[in-house]
Amino acid sequence: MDYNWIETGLQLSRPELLIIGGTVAVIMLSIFKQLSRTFLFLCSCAILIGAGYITLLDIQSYTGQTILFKGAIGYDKFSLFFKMLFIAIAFITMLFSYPVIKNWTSGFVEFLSLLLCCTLGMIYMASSRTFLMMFLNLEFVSITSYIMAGLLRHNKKSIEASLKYIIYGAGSSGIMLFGMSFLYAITGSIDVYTVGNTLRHLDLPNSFYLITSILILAGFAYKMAIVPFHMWCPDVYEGAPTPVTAFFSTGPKIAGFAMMIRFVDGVFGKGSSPFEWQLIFIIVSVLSMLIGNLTALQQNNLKRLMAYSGIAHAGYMALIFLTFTQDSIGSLLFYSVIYSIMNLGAFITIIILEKYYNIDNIQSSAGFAYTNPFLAICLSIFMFSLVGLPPFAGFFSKLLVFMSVIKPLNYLTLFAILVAVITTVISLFYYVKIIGAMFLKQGGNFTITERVSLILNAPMAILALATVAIFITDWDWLFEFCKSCSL
Amino acid sequence: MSLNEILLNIIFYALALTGLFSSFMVATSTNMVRTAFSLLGVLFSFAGLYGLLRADFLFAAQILVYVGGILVLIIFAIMLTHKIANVNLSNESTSSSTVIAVVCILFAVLVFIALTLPEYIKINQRNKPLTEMIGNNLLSDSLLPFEILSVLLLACLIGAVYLARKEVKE
Amino acid sequence: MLWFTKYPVENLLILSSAVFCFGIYTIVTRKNAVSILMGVELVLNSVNLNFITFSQFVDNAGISGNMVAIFVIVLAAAEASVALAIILGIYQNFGRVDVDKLTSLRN
Amino acid sequence: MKEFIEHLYNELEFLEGLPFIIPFIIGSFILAFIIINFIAVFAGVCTYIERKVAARIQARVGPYMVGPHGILQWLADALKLLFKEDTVPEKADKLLFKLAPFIVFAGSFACWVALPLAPAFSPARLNIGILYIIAFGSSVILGILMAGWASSSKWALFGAMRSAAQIVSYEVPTGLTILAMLLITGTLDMHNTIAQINLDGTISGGQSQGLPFPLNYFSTNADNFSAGMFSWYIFRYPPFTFIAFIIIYICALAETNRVPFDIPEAESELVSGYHTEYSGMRFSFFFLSEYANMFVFSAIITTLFLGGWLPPFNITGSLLAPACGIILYMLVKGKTTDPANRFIAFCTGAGIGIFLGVLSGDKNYWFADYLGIQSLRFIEGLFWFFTKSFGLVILMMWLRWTIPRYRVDQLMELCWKKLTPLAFINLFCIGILEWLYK
Repeated sequence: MDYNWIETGLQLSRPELLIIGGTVAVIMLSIFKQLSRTFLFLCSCAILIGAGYITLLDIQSYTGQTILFKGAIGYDKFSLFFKMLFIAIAFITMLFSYPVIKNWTSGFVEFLSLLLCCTLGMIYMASSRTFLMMFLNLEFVSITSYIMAGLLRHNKKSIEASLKYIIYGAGSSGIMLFGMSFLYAITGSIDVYTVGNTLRHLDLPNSFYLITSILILAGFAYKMAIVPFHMWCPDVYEGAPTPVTAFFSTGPKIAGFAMMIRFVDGVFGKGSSPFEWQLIFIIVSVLSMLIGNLTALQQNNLKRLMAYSGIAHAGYMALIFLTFTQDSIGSLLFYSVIYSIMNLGAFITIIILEKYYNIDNIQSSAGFAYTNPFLAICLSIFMFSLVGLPPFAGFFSKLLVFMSVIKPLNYLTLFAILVAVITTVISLFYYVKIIGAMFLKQGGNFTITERVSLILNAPMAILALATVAIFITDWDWLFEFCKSCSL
Repeated sequence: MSLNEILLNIIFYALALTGLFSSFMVATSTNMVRTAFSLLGVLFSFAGLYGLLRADFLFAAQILVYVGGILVLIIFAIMLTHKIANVNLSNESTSSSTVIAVVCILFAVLVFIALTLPEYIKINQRNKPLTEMIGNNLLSDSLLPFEILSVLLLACLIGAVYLARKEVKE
Repeated sequence: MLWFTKYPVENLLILSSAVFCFGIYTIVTRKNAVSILMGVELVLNSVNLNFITFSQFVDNAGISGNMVAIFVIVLAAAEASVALAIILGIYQNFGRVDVDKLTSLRN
Repeated sequence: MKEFIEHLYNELEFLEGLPFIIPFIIGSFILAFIIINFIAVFAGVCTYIERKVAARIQARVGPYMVGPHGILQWLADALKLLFKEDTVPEKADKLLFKLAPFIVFAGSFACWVALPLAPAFSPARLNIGILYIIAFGSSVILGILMAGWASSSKWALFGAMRSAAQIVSYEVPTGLTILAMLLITGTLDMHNTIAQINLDGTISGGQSQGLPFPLNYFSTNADNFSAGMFSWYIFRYPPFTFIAFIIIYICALAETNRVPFDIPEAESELVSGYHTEYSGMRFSFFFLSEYANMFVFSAIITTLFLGGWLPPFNITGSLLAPACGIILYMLVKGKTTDPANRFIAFCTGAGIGIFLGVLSGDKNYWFADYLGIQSLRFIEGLFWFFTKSFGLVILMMWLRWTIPRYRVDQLMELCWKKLTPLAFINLFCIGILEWLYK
């Protein structure tokens, strides 16, 4: 028997091995009562830093494509890019969640270990090549997410969010598998690229594509929070512990997109997705943009608002599946980097507001800017960037996606872009509503019990700075890099 | 058609009808416990179908994991989340004609697929038990999923224990 | 002819579709969280039946369908254990497990 | 089973022209009928033996009136159960209440199908044999839960929940131990587990060779059937396989709800557990399934550890040993009333028989010509299989009257804190040994 493939696979998946080993080590170490929480936290951070460092080395040197573990995962720049991104997201989340979770009576170690596990699942989501791996890792991320949403198990909201999440999640992943079984029936393979190659030689009725696509999209759309499967989103975002919400709004969502890209690339190929598939995507993304933005207008709760904003952003991101060229994939990668920066930043501000000032909705934040101007300025930077206004990074990310979509100009893409621009204008209202409440209104006085922790302030400032800096300095290299990483 | 095939057909239809009826009961029964034990019928009949399809390992796994594991868990959950003095636990549902219509349309669409699909696939029944091949596959093609699954189960274990346990008094 | 065919692929597919629809119906209409979980199990079972059918009947399909089915079974068990833990948590907090009675998250 | 019927089908002339499926179905029904009746008789005899064993241990006489030495007592009990009124509690869920005993019985009855009762004969030779048995064994819980719930009685409900929790928990160490043994046997097929043992104690089929353990002092025959007891799997990796045997035996006690793990039906707390509300025929089904389960577990242990149908000594020894034992027992019987002395006498006789068997070292079955080798082996295999399994069952009865009952928390602690880690370590060690000596 030839076992070289295992050796090669293990050599190229050192970050994953580090994360697995680290998770087990953190769980083991937590048995010893005399070890402080800070120590465990530092261990987890060290694991992520180590994994990130190895990935960084790999990503610089590696070009080309390898298939590891008998076709289970693809090892290429695309998967390395997402590996890096997810490790970064997990690291930032872990960093700013520490001030919140260190005071929990229970669930500290669970949070750390589940976050690490979830990161592992996301990494594998972005590199899976078979239906089996896709479903497995989707479930991996989902199951860890369910638990993380319910970590505050004596809090009614938290546990309720967890239940709603698992009901939607379990149902939609089952539906997805049902669709995949039809593709398997036609092609006799579970490898997406083999499936695609076989499908191209067959002359199947369009109705088959339509039905199968709708079924499969259920699972992906639920993870990406696009419209027909977005119902869990506001409730889970509101109920889950805020650091966890921050993580949900970036990590698993982007992982869903990464998996979707590989799936579409495998089954339909670049630039040639069938008309039905385009039609489905134009419907769901337009609906996402409309529903996300319009519902967000009526929201008062900050986390709910961010949930709807996230749905709208998923709609913008899903636009790229209309054309699905190398450019549009690159622009999606760029979008996901910028989106993570802005969203994580915005959630840090929400955490500070919640933890130190006890503010969780727009009304009660009236006049807050005079108490903590630094935070208010950071928040407005993130908000403006989320709208996509010029001096901030969000502008470019949106612009690039729109540009890459509009290239083969036809009435479909034109319609989609039109809706996207209009809803972007609409979104200005609710983002500005927050900023307006903080700066323009008079409000009560906000008392603070302790100084805002540096571990919250510093990442917030850095992310805000990054949002501005990417616009001002030469951002081309980042986009070029993203493009080189696209499939 | 030989006697052997007739026998297989009879078994198949008996199992299929049992599964159909039981799943109908799961969807509509108004008694919580009856619902759970209807699920038992579905699981057993499906296990039988797997056996008929020569997926013998799946047959055992279905009974072992689903019947011996999941269903017992479900029944425990029912018992732990109700006042169990009453045998006739009601199991309400909010059915509306819209839902029924949508599900019927879904069913029609799926039946359409089921009837057209076999035209596009080459049908050729394999009559070999697969247990050994499954074992080999778990160490070659499915090695990575298998290992990931173990990490997933670890995460599940941590999470489920954390969520379900009683608070430890210190 | 559907009755007494030599290869009842269609029949198996129709059966799995029916069970799938019952599962979806259960998930959508049931109030009790445990019942909803049973609906999920129905859906996963129908998926399994599909995969195994194709794995056995479709030429050159290999045994990957069986592998998927095995993983689905294990994942269903994992998911069920987490779901039931969450349901217990719901019971401790709300005193009941009806989904329509959970109203702490409403705008 | 299938081979057996195929053989008959080829031999018997009047079956010619009939499709094979018909004798196959008829044969299956006959076999099922035989096994069901066997379980019934077995359970009946077991109750008698259990009462006698209990009486002996407590220095009583036990059932004495019906038949010589009360030997027909079990028949009277069975008749009584048959004619008793079949009551259903008013508040019970009628359908489930009536269904439950049958599910429990079907679960334990289904396990018998895969047992390798004799060489070249098990009712159905399944390639997933042991997995099948574990699977159906675990489905008994559903019937128990059903019974407990449908009875609408708190005793029954608590008993059922305790029972289910206990069985589910003890499945973990059982499964791990069976897994460890599967590492050695390398097959799920129960029949093949035994059939693949070679004369020199190795396992054929490219499987592991085992430790260079001094094997087979007792056998010189070039036949699997006289491989001798040191070829059994329990002697494969001495300390670890012994530990595995002990773990799985404890688990078998717990999974069949026997004392010391009979908390589901602890009389002083729960009246009689999940079958409190049952009477008459339905009660007897629970009863039957309990004894059937005991036997199934003993049979699994016999197959995995004690060499199934293989005799412990070579052919002469295996026949001489019990013969000499019985002769010496008869001789001593008149002289002493102490059962311990009689037992010692029997053992001594058996030892002499073994010695003679070893001395003779025969290469021939000296009366094989009369009976035909196949049928002789069949009968002998059947005899040894049932002797071993029955011995384990009697050991269970013995334990019942010597060990006090565990508490619920002690029971769970034993399972999760002691047996499970031990089974894990055991699995690990056996795995390493298997890897080293492959």
